[in-house]
Amino acid sequence: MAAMFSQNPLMNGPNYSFNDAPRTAAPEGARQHRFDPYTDNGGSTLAIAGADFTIMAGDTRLTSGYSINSRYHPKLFKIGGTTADQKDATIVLSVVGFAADGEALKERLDAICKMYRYRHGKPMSVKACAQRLSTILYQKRFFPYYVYAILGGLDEEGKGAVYSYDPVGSYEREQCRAGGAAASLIMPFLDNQVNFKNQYEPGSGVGHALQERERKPLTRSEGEVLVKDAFDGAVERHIEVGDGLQMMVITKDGIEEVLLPLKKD
Amino acid sequence: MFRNNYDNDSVTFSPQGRIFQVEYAAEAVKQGSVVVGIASKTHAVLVAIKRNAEELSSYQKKLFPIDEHVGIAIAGLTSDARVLSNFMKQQSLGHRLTYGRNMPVRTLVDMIGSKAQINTQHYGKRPYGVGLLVAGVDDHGPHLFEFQPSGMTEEMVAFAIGARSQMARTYLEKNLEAFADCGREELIRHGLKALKESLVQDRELTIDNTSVAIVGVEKQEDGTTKPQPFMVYDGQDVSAWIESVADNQEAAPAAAEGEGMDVDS
Amino acid sequence: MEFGTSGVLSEDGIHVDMDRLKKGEVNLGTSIMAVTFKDGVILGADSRTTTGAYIANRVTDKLTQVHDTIWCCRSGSAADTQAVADIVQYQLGLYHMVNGRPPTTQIAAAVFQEIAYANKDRLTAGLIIAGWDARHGGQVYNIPLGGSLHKQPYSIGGSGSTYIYGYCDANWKEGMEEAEAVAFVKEALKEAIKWDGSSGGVIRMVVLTEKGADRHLYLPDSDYKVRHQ
Amino acid sequence: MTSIGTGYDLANSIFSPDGRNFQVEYAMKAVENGSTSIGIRCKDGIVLAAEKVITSKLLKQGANKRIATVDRHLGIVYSGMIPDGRHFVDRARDEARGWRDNYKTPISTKDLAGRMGGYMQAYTLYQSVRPFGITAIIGGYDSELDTPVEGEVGSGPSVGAGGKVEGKKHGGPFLYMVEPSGLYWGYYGAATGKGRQAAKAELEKLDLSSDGESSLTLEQAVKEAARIIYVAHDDNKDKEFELEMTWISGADGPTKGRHQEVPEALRKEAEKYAERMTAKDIEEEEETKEGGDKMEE
Amino acid sequence: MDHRPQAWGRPRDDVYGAYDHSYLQNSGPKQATQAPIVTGTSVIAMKYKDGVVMAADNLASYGSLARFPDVKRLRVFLDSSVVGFSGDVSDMQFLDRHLTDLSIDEAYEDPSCTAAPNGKGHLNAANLHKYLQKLLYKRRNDFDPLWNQLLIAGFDGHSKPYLASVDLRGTSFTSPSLATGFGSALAQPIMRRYAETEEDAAKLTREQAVEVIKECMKVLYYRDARSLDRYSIAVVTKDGVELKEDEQLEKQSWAFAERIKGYGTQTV
Repeated sequence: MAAMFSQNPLMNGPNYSFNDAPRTAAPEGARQHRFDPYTDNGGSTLAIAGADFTIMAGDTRLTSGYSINSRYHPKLFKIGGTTADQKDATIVLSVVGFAADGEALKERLDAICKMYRYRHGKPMSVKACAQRLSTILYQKRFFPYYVYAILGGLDEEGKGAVYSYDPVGSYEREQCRAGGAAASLIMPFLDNQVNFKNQYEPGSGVGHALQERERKPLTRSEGEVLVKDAFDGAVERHIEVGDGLQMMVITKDGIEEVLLPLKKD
Repeated sequence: MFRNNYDNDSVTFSPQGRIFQVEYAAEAVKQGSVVVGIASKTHAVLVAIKRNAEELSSYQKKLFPIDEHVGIAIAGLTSDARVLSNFMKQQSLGHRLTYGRNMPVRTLVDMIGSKAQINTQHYGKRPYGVGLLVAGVDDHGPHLFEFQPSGMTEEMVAFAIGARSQMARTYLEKNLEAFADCGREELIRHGLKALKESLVQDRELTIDNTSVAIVGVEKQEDGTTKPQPFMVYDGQDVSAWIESVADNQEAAPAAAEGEGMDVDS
Repeated sequence: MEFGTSGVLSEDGIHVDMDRLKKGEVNLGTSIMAVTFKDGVILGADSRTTTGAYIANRVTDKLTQVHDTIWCCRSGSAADTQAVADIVQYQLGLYHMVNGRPPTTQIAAAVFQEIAYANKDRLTAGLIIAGWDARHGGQVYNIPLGGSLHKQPYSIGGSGSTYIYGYCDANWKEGMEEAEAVAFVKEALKEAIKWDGSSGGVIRMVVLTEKGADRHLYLPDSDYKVRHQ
Repeated sequence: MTSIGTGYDLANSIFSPDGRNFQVEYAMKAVENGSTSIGIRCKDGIVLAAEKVITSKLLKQGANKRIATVDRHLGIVYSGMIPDGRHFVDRARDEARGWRDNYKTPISTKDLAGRMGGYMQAYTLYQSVRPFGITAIIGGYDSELDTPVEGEVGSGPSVGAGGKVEGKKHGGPFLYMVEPSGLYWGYYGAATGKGRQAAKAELEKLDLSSDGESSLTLEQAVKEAARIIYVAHDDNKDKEFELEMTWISGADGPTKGRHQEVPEALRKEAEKYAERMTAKDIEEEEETKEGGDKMEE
Repeated sequence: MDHRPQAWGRPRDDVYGAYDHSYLQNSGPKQATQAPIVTGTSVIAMKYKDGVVMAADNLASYGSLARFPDVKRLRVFLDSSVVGFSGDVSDMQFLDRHLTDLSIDEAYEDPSCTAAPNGKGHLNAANLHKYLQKLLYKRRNDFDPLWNQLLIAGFDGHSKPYLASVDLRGTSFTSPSLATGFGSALAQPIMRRYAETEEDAAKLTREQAVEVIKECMKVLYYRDARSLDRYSIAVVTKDGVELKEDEQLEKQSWAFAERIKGYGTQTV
């Protein structure tokens, strides 16, 4: 399962989900199953929490190895609406990694949200949903959903909320998060552009005199531009990302969805 | 203690080939307050009278959503209804997950029919003491089913079960021809008028004791149809409908629809 | 795709039969076949059983009856195929009793296949089922490793069969007379025995027709010319 | 019913001193109160027909089917307690599925009838259950063609299998009726429910068992089935009814070996025929009795 | 990438290194996983404006042996959908029987359903795909996979042409054109030339689509060592399924071999 956690960019360059390292025989004594239940279907996701909105995004390419299986396979799913078309949903789940697990995870979470609504007569809060998602993932600790999930919505105060997960259920609320194949390409960019890491006031001095640039929450339009830029960059440098950019913006008025083109090469 | 020797349990036939326990269970349905259902070409409605145990207590709910395309009205033992309702919810959710479609209403109804039949053929079990009206839409359009404790399920154009429901049925029979082409609002009014027929003297429909539910199909722009999710309305939401069928209002809406109905005279 | 390293061809899967055997297991490194002809079917087989290079039995009978006129040819693990044939024989007998009519070849093939498929990870069994019944005449079914089911006009199997694919394809004719079909089976098996080290010994045949099951036996020391049974 | 009340009829699986199981007999009563069902086996197929008495004007017309498909080639119609019938059909479907799983070929009508007879019988054996309140008619067309092993690939010789025994007919239409006791027989024409006596009398007039010219064809059988239901309904005239009919032909017939509803056009035609024939009968009857009083609708 | 079914579901050599086959000789208790043995190669399909065209050759291989040259790998479901199977043949037969059961379930609902293809209320291709995805994903969770990749063609709930794939791990996706196995490398680029997007596919006529599919089958026959020149082709339209199961590849190009002499400088 080495490939599963190969999020380390130092290890193998631009972080393909498969590595191009020279082939070596399996180590002596290592036992392997003949059937590998996992595969990596590539792709990348990203989420940014704003003051009163959350932007979720993902590319729409689905790969296996060097083959593009599909140019339109969404990674973003509305969760917990009353109907199958999720018209009144307020939560979005993005999944990237092994697509079949992602699909199963989505359906399970959605079914749980629907049962919650049936039993309690009200929709689940993002916070509750986030905790439940963690439990779902951890319950399969020893045969994990190979999925990097990000859950987005608005919290009780109406603020943007983004929760990110590892495949076995560790989770955290964050300002922004990139997941999947190009996470290592996008995350530093977000650190710089969303959290203003390594940005200083020009001319404020050197050394300790340097002043950090004041942190301001992004506006929605700034966020949207940032997302598109992030993916344009990722597409350029990662073969498993491309084709289309699916973006969902969650506000108090509901969820808006847009589909933008990305390079198809 | 017993009326005769053949009514102790549901596994004994009387010499006439009747099973008294099942017939007694059907009596339990008549103890429940009245519910009415009607189906047209585009919609199915359920309307119900809710009861409260005493002046200050809350009203017992009568209409329950099952899935986005199905809901039920109950008359009889509420706790038995809950068992069936949960079962139906699970089945239709499972069907949606497995096939990605609305469960055909008849399939769903047949399942509770089979479930109920078992209880009428085995010692130690008792028949369900509840009757249901199941309203739903599927690829064949809107449907209304009646479910009886015997396990009998039949598709109806319109029906009423519960206390004094015969009067409502008489109303429905009289207006049978009109239902097929009714729109949503008209159908609800017919339902409420039927309901009024079954009211005890000096009782009235109020926003506290009346529930309305509706499910339907909409024509889409591309010519296909789309289900209008099952929705239950209570309280203030039903006041306009109640007013529209109030005795003194009778003339006005009828005239507006250009349809002379002289049923309540 | 390498199934093993001991085969002659590196990428074939034909030698699966041998490589999948468990240690010390008795192997029917075999030549078996069954053909349809004008009046029914004929099953044929060599008689060699090996453990490694040692011939454990030189007069094996690899043709097994599972019902009156439904037989099978076994290849792969002797133990596995015998166990499967025993189960099927029991089931078909039961079928006959319970339903008051003999099973058809299809029923036999279906029962065989279910066992082969459901236990595919534990069995090394390559089977050819051939039978005659009044309704469907003579029929041949092949169940290779993995438990798929193939209806065929004629079928060959076992390690020796790899050497006679060409011979059989070139010389096969539909609707042969019995003598002609017997000769076809004999010649094909002779070639297989000649080229395959794991096949050898006598040639056995069973002819299934309306008249029932008729056994043939041909011996190597008379060059398989004389029928001894 | 001399022993009613002597106590031997209070539980299932108990014999009375004269060797009767009263609960089974009472179950038969439930059947006899039910609306009429019939089945016809003619030379090239099966027709099943049911009289559905309209108990309420509010029932949706044509929506509540009484005849069920059990497997592609098998249908069941029943009289008596409808929910019991549904359960019976569910079980029949399980049996047919189980056979397919085991033998990878469709179950024959006879085998299904045998298994369902056994199932019904089991419900007469224990005090913890009651017998079925239905009598079921099972109709099927066992394929006359070679039946492949389901899912098989490949084919035999192109000239066909050698050594078939010539001149033998295989498969064909079959009809069985199973009673609450578990008893079942094969029939050319079967009837149960309230109007069974009249229906049986009519069925006996049909030529079903010969192979000759005069024997009924499938289409004729559809019409006769409709007529018989109309005749059988006669005793119950005050109530309206709906006619439901299904049929099964051989592989070269109109249903291609499958159990299907009789097409609407043919059913309408059959109903017209039935109306005409019954009206004529009644006219004749009434003419003789009362001297030509016209029927009024 | 190694596209043969034998390699499906295996740990990828480029991730884990080559597989050590000595483990195959293990004896012992039930090993829930197995390997494909009798296999079918690529299935290819593409949408066009009124439906979907699908094709697969008629070969079942046993390793490199062309063992069964008359195995039909396209199956019709309820007269309205087609399922194409690549991978293990025994699992294909299991699924085929399962589909039969499913179609009988559908006939329960109303006895006339078998008479009307595309009848309302019956499982369409999209429903069927969803179901098969669930089935294959469940089997992968049980470590007992059905060693197939399937293509499912037909129509969705909006009566639009539908084409989707599901494999032994339950991974499923849809695209205007799809191919399994070797086809994903050899045929998909050709099909994408004509149906890159849904809009492109919606402009293709049936004749064009059939032509492209036949061209792809030819390329696959040239370059896939586990292929055969006899194949099945199905066209799904609103009126039902037209399936031809014993087609011969036509218009092959071999004559240029005459001009190839030696491997370098040789000219005679």
